Amino acid sequence: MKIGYFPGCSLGGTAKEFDISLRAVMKALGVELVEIDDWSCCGASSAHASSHLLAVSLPARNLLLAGQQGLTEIVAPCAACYSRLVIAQHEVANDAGLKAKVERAIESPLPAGEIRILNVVQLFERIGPEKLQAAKRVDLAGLSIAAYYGCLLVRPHEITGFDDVEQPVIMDAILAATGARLVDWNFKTECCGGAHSISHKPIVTKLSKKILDDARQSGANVVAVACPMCHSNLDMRQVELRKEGGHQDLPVLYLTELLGLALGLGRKELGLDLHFVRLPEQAQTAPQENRA
Amino acid sequence: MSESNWEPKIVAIVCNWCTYTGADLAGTSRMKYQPNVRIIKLPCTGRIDPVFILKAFERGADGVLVSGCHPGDCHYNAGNFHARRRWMLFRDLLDFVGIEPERLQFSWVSASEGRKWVDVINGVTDAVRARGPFTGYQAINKEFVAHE
Amino acid sequence: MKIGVYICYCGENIGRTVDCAAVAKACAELPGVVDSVDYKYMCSDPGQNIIKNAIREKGLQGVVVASCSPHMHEKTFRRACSDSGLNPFLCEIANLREHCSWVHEDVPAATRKAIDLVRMAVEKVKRNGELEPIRVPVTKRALVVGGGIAGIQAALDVANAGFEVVLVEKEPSIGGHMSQLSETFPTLDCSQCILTPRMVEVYQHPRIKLLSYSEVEKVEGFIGNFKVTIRRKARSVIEERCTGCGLCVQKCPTKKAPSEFEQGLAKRPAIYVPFPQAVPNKPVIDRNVCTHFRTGKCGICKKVCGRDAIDFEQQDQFVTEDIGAIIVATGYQLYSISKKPDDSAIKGYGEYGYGKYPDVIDGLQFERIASASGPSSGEIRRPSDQKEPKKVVFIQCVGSRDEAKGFTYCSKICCMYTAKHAMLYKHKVHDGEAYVFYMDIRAGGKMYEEFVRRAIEEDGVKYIRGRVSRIYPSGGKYIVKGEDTLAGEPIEIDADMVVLATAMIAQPNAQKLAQVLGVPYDGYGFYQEVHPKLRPVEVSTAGIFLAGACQSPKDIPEAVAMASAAASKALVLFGSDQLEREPTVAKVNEATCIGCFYCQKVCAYNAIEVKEIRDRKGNLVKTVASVNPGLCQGCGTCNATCPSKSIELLGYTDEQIFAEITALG
Amino acid sequence: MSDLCTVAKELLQSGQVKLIVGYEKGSGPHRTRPVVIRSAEEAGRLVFDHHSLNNLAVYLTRKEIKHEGRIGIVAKGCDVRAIVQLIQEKQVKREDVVIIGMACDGVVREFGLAWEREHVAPKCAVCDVRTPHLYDILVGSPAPFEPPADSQLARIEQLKAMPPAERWAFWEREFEKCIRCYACRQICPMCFCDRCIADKSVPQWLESSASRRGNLAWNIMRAFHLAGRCVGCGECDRVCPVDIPLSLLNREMALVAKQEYGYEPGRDPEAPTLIGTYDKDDRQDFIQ
Repeated sequence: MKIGYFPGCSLGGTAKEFDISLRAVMKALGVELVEIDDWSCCGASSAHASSHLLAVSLPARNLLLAGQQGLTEIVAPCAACYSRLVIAQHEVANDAGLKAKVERAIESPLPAGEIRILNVVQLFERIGPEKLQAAKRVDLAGLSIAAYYGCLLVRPHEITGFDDVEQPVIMDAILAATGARLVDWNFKTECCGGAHSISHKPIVTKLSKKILDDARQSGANVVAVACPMCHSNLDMRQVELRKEGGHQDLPVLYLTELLGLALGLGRKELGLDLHFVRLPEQAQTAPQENRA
Repeated sequence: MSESNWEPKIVAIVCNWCTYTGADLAGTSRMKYQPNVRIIKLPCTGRIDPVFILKAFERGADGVLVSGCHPGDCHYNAGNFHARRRWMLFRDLLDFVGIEPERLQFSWVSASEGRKWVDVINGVTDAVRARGPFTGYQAINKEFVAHE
Repeated sequence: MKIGVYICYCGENIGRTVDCAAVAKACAELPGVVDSVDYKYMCSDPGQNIIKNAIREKGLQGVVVASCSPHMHEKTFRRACSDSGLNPFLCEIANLREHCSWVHEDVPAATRKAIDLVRMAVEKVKRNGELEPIRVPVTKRALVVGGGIAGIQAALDVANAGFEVVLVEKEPSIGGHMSQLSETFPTLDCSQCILTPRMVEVYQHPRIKLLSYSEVEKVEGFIGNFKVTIRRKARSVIEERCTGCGLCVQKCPTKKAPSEFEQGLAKRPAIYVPFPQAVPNKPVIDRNVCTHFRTGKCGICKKVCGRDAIDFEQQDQFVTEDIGAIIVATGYQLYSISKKPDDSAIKGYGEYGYGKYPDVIDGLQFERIASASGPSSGEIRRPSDQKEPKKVVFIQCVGSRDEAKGFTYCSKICCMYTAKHAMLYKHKVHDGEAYVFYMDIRAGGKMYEEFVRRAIEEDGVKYIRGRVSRIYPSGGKYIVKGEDTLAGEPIEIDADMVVLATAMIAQPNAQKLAQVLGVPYDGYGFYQEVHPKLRPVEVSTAGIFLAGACQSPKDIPEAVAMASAAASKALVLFGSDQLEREPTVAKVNEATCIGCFYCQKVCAYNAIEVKEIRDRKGNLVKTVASVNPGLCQGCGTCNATCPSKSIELLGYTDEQIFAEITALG
Repeated sequence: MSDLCTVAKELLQSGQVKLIVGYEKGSGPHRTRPVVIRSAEEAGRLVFDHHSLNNLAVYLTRKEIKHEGRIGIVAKGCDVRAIVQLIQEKQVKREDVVIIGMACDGVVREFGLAWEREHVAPKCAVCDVRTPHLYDILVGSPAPFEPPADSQLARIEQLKAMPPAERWAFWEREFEKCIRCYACRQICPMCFCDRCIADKSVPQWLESSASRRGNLAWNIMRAFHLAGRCVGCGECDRVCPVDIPLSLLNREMALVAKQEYGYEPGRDPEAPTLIGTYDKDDRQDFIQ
């Protein structure tokens, strides 16, 4: 199996461990990731606030490159990149006028066939839980996972056509293959504060705390995410929360890291040491303390 | 009629309950449309035999419109569903023997869609006018007219 | 042929755009036309007399009136013809007004078109046949399907007019949803107090045959002459023997089944009467939970019954009834948002936690909680811990008016019953707080708006305009997160209980029953009336009428009014011994019919029957189609489908249509 | 073909069938002709080879033999499809017919042609019933067979690529040849009407003279009446004395039926017919 790879900027920076763990897990599962050559910014967070044409043209250029490089499916692990790519694809497909403008902007006609864009959850859905199950080396019975989807992964439903918008379940189903327990909790799609991380830190801290508190109260000892923005908010803001006092650390791991652990990969191979809140050694197989 | 002021002859075969009544509504609303159409009323689109369409062409129609109730609105529950299948096949067949699709058109016009009726009829009339006289059929009609 | 053509000016309506005199002149030349007259108002008495006199004096064999739409005056002119001895079906209308003068401006073009239209009608009428109305006898007996308030009302009205009624109810008791309600808006009178006398009246009525715990299985025949097969589900209790003493119910050791009547808020035994005022007051055994049916043991009910009324061996029975008119009053159900509906377009409201959180309930459950006969005897208690909730949030439009996740339509009754719920709550819990999330308040109805104002102004119910995004439990409470769109800010309420006004939807088996009855339904499974304004209780299948919420969401007064309307439609039918039907029905040419039965496949009315043709010795010669004229509605789909053209729709025969088309050239 | 003869003999001897419709040797090389046998002694006359061209299903609806009793029929897979469609259309009762299914290695397109690759009938190119899909008795098993290219489809595509006017001209030329002999109708197992619309005079359904206009109407309506019913046996093509490519029209209708409705006639005796049924979601983008 061969899949195109659009890392986006986060996976080279704050979400380096997402990149590391994704590559490691794909290698372990025998999936070949082909990074799109000469990929560029997807335009997330700033382009669509300044120019609609730019916001569509940037992802369109990357889709063009993928098509030229013979890729029919690509994975965009960052939820924001995923969102920009699928929205751009949807818009040009449904608006011939816009398509013409975009093609002028990127100086090339867009490829005729549609490229299938996957987020990381869809990627594992595509690979299939059976394959994960078969490749499992370690049972993560010690973990109770709160799967956190955030806002971008499943929305807007008309475009993503993926999972239930308010009560998504597919990430839970994938993580169930690790042997861990998935907790039923309330804030699967609650806002983490997203891009306000830098500009409005107190708000983000407050929102993140609510999510983490609910996850813990629901019996989770780890939160799974599939978005660099969610991760940085939920993980990094715990530093402030510690200062406020009364906070109990709750590790936040990428979906790929948790799956990597189940596949028997080492903590280093998965970048687990790059987090602010570390998953305690052996936590995954330790008996659970707060199993509800 | 000379070539320059040729006007297309349009036959509309419609159902009584939706399209005929929709055309009535266009009238009571005093909407205006081109006078080329002659309406043939049947109880239901289910009653429309494709041979009616051929007969219309044989009688010099340059275009035929077939129109009935929207799916689900059929006065007789399902007449238009049966008709829709027949139309799909018949339309393809006529296309396959070289009759331009503009000459045979289909629409759903409900009893409340007087405006749509006007738009459809004007659209069909304009499209057929743009195609010109149905010379293909006229040529084979001519031979027959000579016999009559 | 002697055809008369009569061209109407319709004052100036036709005359302004069509040169009527020229049309009359041109038409006089048409072959077969012996009289061609133009007149100011053909539909007036003098106008009609022109036609009548001509028929008599000139011996006309066909009449064409060129006037307004046939939908307007076809009946008038047909009557004029038959008054002077001409078969009314030998009259055709050319539509010069709606289809010509009103829609065109160019006089020569409109006049040319008018002549064409008359010529087509003349050619058609030459080929019209004399048709006689079809007369069929009427069985003066009504079937009412559904024993809720609408069905009860309809049954009583028909029976009180002196006709027999068969009332079929699928549940063990009649009463429907209304029997579950606490008080009713806007008067706050007790629902059961006004309903139960009606239920008893039904039971005691000499002309009403009540078949409870029964379902309609099959409907054959046609208006005035239906044959209906009804399945009487095995009750396991012999109704004739049971006295309703209730000993079996008391002694039944299995008491853990969720009560349907209490909406799962209380338990009932395996043998049960749905509620104390049930009609008939005869128990039924729920075979899925009964120990005897599960293990073969127990049988206590049979032992304690002094009348030997328990029959474990009872089977479903089928009874057939001759019926003239059917009133469908099958009601509604509430959209259960806990389950993912089959329709993938409906996304549900998982974020509200209905079915997951015990204190998030729907409107009918609140009715039971507020009802004096309910599980908490009318005291407001929340299901999880039976504590009195001090803060209750009511959410309107859960599933209604929600294109994204539910249904596009308005359920109509929720604004009112939510106001009622909040009001009842405030009356019973004086220190409690009631919040209502709404989109709009729709309180059209006598004393309705005043009722809502009372809830807000006198009882202090807090109305918040906005939607709720999520409900989640926290510390024994439920956090209701929403938006106050008037204040423009997010809002969180820590409620003790949440009541969802979920959408009113069609019954789960509505479509199946519709197919049995031959009733059309809309995209939501609600039954479809013929005309939304002018024929609101009739369906396209003649002899079947609609009452209540099976047609669309309705409150009690509307359901009752509709029931009486449906009953009166049935009574109109019963007013005559025979009924006349339009003779435009299909007819088979048995000589050429090949028996492929494509006509049967396309007939939506089961009007095509199989007929065997035998020779004198009784040997089968061939099998052909045959039309039951009582069932045929005259759509003509069979005519177009028949490969050998051996079935024809009278009034629209191929010959007539060909003549019309030929007249074009 | 001793197998076929044995089977036929047994069927007639045991009285399971009253008669058998099959093929016998024709009046020259590379020819067969239909034969009806009524006794076991005649069983030896039956043959089956690459020249068993006729679709014998056409005889099942013939009044002359229909009432004699149970009929045995020798049928290739393509012929069986016609029998199945006749069952679907209530013209034949399954229990009234014993199908002797013949494993088929292909047939030639016309009598008199030797079995060579360039002589293979066009229908064999797309045949997927070389072992019939329905039978009471199966005779033989198909030998390896490399089907020729689908020339019919290629011609259809070629026609569709033309501008409408050229297509019209093509069919005009073809239909002009029609002499209204109705051989296409007589040979077609699906044309079972007692009175064909072409013979209907009150009102006249189609112009009966061999005029250009009447010929167009007849050929269009013939194809339309077979839409969703024609099983593609190609007999109309074979018998047309003026070589009108009739089966192109039939095949085009079959392509639409398959593509739009996933329907193939003559596959399943229990299946509903294409016309006479509908799906609420049938395609309607061509309707305004």
